[in-house]
Amino acid sequence: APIKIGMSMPQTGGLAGGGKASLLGIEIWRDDVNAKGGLLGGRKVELVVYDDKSSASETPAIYSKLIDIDKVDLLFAPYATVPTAPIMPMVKQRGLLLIGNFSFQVNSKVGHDMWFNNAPWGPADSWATSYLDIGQKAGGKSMALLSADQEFAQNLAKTAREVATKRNLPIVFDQAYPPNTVEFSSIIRALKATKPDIVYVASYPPDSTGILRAVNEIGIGDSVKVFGGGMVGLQFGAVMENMGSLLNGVVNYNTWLPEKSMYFEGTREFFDKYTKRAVEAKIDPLGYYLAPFGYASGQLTEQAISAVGSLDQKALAKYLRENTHKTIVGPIAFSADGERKETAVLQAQFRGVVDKNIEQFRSSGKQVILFPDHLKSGELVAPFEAART
Amino acid sequence: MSLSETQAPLLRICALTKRFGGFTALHSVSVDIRPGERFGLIGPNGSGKTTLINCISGAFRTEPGTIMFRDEDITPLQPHLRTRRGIARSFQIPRPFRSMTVAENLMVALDFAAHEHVSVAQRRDTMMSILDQMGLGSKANVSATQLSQVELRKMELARAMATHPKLLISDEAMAGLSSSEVDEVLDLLLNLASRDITIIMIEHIMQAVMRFSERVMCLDAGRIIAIGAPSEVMADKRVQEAYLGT
Amino acid sequence: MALSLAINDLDAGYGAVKALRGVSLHVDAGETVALLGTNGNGKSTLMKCIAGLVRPQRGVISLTIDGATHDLSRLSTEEIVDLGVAMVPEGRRLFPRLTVLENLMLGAFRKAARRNIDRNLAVAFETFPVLKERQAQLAGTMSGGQQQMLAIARALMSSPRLLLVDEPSVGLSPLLVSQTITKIGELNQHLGLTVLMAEQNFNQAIRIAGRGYIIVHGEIVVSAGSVDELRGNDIVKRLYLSGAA
Amino acid sequence: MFSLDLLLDAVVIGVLLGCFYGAVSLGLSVSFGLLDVPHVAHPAFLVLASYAVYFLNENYGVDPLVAGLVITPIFFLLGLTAYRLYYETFEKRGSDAAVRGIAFFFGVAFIIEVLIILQFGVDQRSVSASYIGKAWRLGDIRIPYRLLVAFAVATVLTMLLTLYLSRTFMGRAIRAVAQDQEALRLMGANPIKVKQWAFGIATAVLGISGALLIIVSPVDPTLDRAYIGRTFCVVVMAGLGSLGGTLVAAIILGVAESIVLTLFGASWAPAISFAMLLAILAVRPQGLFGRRS
Amino acid sequence: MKRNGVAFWIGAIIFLAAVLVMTQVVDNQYPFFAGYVILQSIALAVAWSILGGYAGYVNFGTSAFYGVGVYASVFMVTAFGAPLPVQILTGAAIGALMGLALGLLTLRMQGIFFSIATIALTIVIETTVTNWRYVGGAAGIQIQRPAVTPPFDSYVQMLFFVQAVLVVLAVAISRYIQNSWIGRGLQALRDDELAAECTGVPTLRLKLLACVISGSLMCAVGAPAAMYLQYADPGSAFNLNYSVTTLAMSLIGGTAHWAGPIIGAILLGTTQQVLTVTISSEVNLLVLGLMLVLFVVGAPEGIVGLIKKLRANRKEGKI
Ligand SMILES: Nc1ncnc2c1ncn2[C@@H]1O[C@H](COP(=O)(O)OP(=O)(O)OP(=O)(O)O)[C@@H](O)[C@H]1O
Ligand SMILES: Nc1ncnc2c1ncn2[C@@H]1O[C@H](COP(=O)(O)OP(=O)(O)OP(=O)(O)O)[C@@H](O)[C@H]1O
Ligand SMILES: CC(C)C[C@H](N)C(=O)O
Ligand SMILES: [Mg+2]
Ligand SMILES: [Mg+2]
Repeated sequence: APIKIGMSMPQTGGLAGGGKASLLGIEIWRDDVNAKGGLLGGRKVELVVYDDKSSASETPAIYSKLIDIDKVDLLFAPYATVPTAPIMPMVKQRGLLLIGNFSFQVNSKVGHDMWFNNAPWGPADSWATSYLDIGQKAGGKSMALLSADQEFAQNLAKTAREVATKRNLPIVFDQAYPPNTVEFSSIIRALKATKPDIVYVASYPPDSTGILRAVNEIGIGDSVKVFGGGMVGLQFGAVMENMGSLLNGVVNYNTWLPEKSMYFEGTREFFDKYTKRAVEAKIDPLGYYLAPFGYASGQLTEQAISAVGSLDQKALAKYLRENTHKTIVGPIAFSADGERKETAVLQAQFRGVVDKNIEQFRSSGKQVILFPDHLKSGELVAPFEAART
Repeated sequence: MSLSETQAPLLRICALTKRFGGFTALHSVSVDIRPGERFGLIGPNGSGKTTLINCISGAFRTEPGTIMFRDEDITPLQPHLRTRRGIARSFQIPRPFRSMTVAENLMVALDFAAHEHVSVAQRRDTMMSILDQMGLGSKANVSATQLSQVELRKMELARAMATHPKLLISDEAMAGLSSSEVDEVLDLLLNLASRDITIIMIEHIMQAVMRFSERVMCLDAGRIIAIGAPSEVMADKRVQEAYLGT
Repeated sequence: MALSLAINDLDAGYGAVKALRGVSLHVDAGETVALLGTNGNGKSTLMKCIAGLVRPQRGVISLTIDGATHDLSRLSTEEIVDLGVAMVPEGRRLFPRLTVLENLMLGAFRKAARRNIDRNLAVAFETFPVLKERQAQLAGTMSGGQQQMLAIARALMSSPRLLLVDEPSVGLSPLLVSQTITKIGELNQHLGLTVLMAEQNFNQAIRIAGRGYIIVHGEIVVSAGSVDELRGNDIVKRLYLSGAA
Repeated sequence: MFSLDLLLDAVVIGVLLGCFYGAVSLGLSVSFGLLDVPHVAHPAFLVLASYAVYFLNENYGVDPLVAGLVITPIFFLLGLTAYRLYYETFEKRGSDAAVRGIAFFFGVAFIIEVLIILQFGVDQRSVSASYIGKAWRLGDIRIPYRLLVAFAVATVLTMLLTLYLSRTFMGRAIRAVAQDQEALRLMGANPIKVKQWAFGIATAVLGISGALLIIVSPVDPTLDRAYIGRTFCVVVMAGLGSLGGTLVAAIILGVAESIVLTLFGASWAPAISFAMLLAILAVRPQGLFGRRS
Repeated sequence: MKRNGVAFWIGAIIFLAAVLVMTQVVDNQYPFFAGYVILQSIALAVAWSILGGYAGYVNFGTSAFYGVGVYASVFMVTAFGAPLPVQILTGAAIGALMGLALGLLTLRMQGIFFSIATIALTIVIETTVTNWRYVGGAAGIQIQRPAVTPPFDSYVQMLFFVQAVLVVLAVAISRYIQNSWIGRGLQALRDDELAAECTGVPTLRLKLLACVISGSLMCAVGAPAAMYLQYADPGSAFNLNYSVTTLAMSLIGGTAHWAGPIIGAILLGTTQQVLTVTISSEVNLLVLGLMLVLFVVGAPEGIVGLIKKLRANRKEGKI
């Protein structure tokens, strides 16, 4: 019998873009494993995937179906926090292993000890810490915070506030803009008027574009040393291609980039396969952001199953917790809460990007990694205005 | 007559004014209607007759002016409360409940405005007798959308009657009827009046107004230009000029 | 400038309801013909058949204009209107949220009428001065009688050659009834307009009508060749001349 | 945080943003405001137009505005067909058309969404043009060219449509058709053809509106949902069928939104502007420029 | 009428008994998870059509009521650790107040203006909740379930039963309204409000009544969802989908009869549940879209109307 892995994945609605890319990563892993002859002595891996429409209200029923009807052997979480949150209590209550998929701090309240997130987040505040480090090193003395009024961005904003307070960094501007905001000119103008040194933006895909455009049109002022931080969307091929040179200078978080330091065993092969299949499936042709981590989810499982030699959930969890795992996104080790022991979130600066060319992003140097130190591939160019040309 | 003159009025309209934007449709109209009276209301087109009815029935809010009904100030009351107090009206341009049959149209009135509690069967009887009187008996179970214009107007009147009014206002219910039909409806109204129902009748059909009314009032451009016995009003020069054209 | 209407053995109705049975009548060029009958007998249905708003189940409605004959029962309302037929429908059927003037302008929609807008508008305003005063008022807020005037004026805006009028006097004050009837008579005389008029106000109707039909339960029961013949008819006496005659 | 400068800036941007809202609502002002077709798929057509513009821009480098003009005739035909379909399958049968129509058009909107996804995928798309990403300096104020384009398009479109609807016979027929179809027949106009024509125009306008949408901000297949509230509110606030009113209402909405974004808590912007709509409707239930009978 | 009433209540009791038995004998959890969602749809559709069907006031704000129900529970749990019945009652009470506010809107607005006002109201409320940090704000909030009350052995089974009770309640109310003077009054005011007033129908009071009942039911239906999901975020709680599908369910079923929304909700709700775990891709949405179009076109009076017509045809054929 095959080994069934069940999950829901947003394939329609706001999170569909990420969901589809992530799923493709997982599917590539499945095909690789099966090509190698499967697991546990020849059992093929089969995925059972349902669309959760990017909504929290769909996932409880879906996971109940996966567990009680489909009787899957293992569970993966859907991409992102919102659909994942409602199933956390359920898997905890039933004592099931769950491989997380880019959700943010969903386990902090639930405290499930069989949860392992594939995302490189690490401790909750590491993200803000690394960005503010960069900003302060560049001479930043004040911070402006612009965030989307949505789940994930608000979590980022919260940690940023905490870190700033701890460091006595004054927050001169702090606004949450509503979803579906069309025009950012007014907000950027107001932000600019506060003359901040560091601008931390926690935004969602459509807004990231709008914000960058407005920054380009309205200007952001010479005071700004660094701009960016938590802009979701600037990792997606379609967005990057379209923004083109507007991206230059922005320092933003990332998960994987085609810099030398980021290639591990299997990484290159993975992207070869991905690129081919993504075009057919009309999803993100680059797929740096989520797809390799989907693959890594599979690798984690694969290694745990091979080591334990069974599908015993407790044993698998124990193995995952206690070991460091080799994946195409680098070695992964988990801390007690199921997040990465150390953050592997990159902060990278866009450089020398030209318009209308998606292929340019495949070469190194377009996004120079500034953090973490062991992956660093260049130095920050500041102030922001200077880095733009 | 002398008796009714000393009686307190059933309806007292006091200095009623109604404006639409800059246009004044009624200029400080005052009039008393006595209990049991048959009151004819005439006036050229656009003189404010329907507007006055709308103010009495509560469809329009009046700005200055008060309306007293049986010694109660009903000016602040909503239309349905006025209906329950006993004021019923028909609409000049018919407003049936389109999703209902003719019978159901009347049932609404019986359900909501009828004063005493009666059984469903009794209500059905009342309804059928009203419909028969109006010559709509055969149309009871027909959808209101299938009536001809005149039938619709008859249904308007029937529905108003079904509310058991003390004051019935008929807004051109006879328009478009042949004179024999006019006579039928007139008999009906006279019959109602004989049962102590006060009736205000708006009509342009002079024969009907003359036959029906004890008193006639003529409006012109929102002002009362004549009021009194039918023959007096008809003889009034201003009425002849503005209205009759003779 | 010859126009005549001939209806032959017409049946019409609404679903199960039969409203017209074997109706035949004719209106010759320049005539004014009255259609009498108490309510619910099918006058409006007949008018609607001529205007193409109701499809007859059987029979022919032929309109002959300048020698050419058209079977109206096969044409759509738009085509019929284009031939120069205008109707004042019962219940006015105005466009309540358009102004008086906009309603009138719509009356001139048909191509042949667009040239004569100024002239027709002048006629309309002269006939019903209140319309001129209230040009900018929304039609739906006009009084009942004012709306009736607007409906008549609107029909005239299309420079019709055959005018179908369904109870023009409904809701008009006595003064206006006679003015309106007179006006229709004038149009008939001066413009050679052919008129078919359903009207309950018998005394007014015969002021301008040359002859008339009486319709009872969907059938033409009397076809009177002259006004006197109409007056002398028993049915007419019973229906229209009782009491107040 | 308050300064006169910022306020002025917010007002200017707000007016322009309002023009943009007006432009994307214009078609609806015709199809819904005048024809009484409860066209909740209007924003879906809008997004479809954006994707069409994107397609032309991406593959043939056509300027988005030009692309918008190019697809206008196609959208006109699309409108004709869409109305025909709506009429044949639906309107012809009468029966409380408004409510059912809403369900019908939601269905249509979903179908369009899926078709876009199947063709273009779920990623967001945008276009490039020389005027996107640049701003015009006016003293201290900088105005993005994108918004100026929106301003120009909105005013020109509104003017043309208003003229068309008030000065031509067809235009007047379009304004009358929803009020009494049979009476319109008696004027010699075929109400179905009038409606179809009007729907064609309403949809054709969407061609250009769609271009504006993708010029102003990137689009994704489900963006239409965000615009249902906005466009319908603009049309209703204006008073059904008043095109000039649509523009004014949209500008009021835009300015309110912009001022709140700039000077107060940005996250309160939607609440404020829609609360304002409620307030306006409470005072004038027929909308700002609505006719009431 | 009387006999019908007895039959209805016997049916309702059998239904509740069956649900209860099901929670006791069925071990598999999935039927309860999926069933809960379907029952929720039924209750929402029935509640919606009290105002939208009988009175003809099309409320686009189902999601607002549902969402407020969810957040009423979230608040009661966060602030007082309130038990489920209290959550539901709070939801119902707040829903009644919201319904009252909505009813006041009908004072001034009719037809489509009213519908648009409900959209505006939804956005205002959602924005307010989004800015209300105490219940998690935009970031959402996770909630802990308390222990389950016997005789149920899982919380979702209990919620399933509770939702079934709400369905019966909603249907009973809706049915009562349809068959009483309230129903006739609502129908009259739907046709012509002024004429109804002048015929003695207290339109405002009836509208308020319909709004309050409909609103309070919709909020009550939303309330247990907080415990069902153990998580709430404004985006999901105020999802436009609730408004659209509720409307669609009522129309597909038919609004003229109380059974219409039930049939529509069962049909559409079940289809959606099945699609979610079968086709499960954007094609899912396509099917929903096609269903909407086809049903609205093919059964203009809803399924109930279709059945009526078929029956009438059969009768005619026989005679
Ligand atoms: N809502 C409104 N807005 C503007 N003017 C109005 C409105 N309603 C009525 N009017 C005007 O008020 C005047 C009085 O109208 P009303 O309907 O009372 O006349 P009426 O005496 O009933 O006439 P008729 O005999 O023709 O029915 C008319 O000139 C009419 O145009
Ligand atoms: N749309 C309809 N559907 C069904 N029956 C109708 C419809 N319109 C009219 N009828 C019926 O057809 C018959 C003839 O109606 P019609 O309107 O032609 O009468 P009429 O002579 O014009 O009467 P009136 O004097 O009332 O205007 C009436 O019995 C009427 O009830
Ligand atoms: C956009 C991504 C970073 C997703 C995010 N982690 C979320 O949970 O919503
Ligand atoms: Mg009047
Ligand atoms: Mg008639």
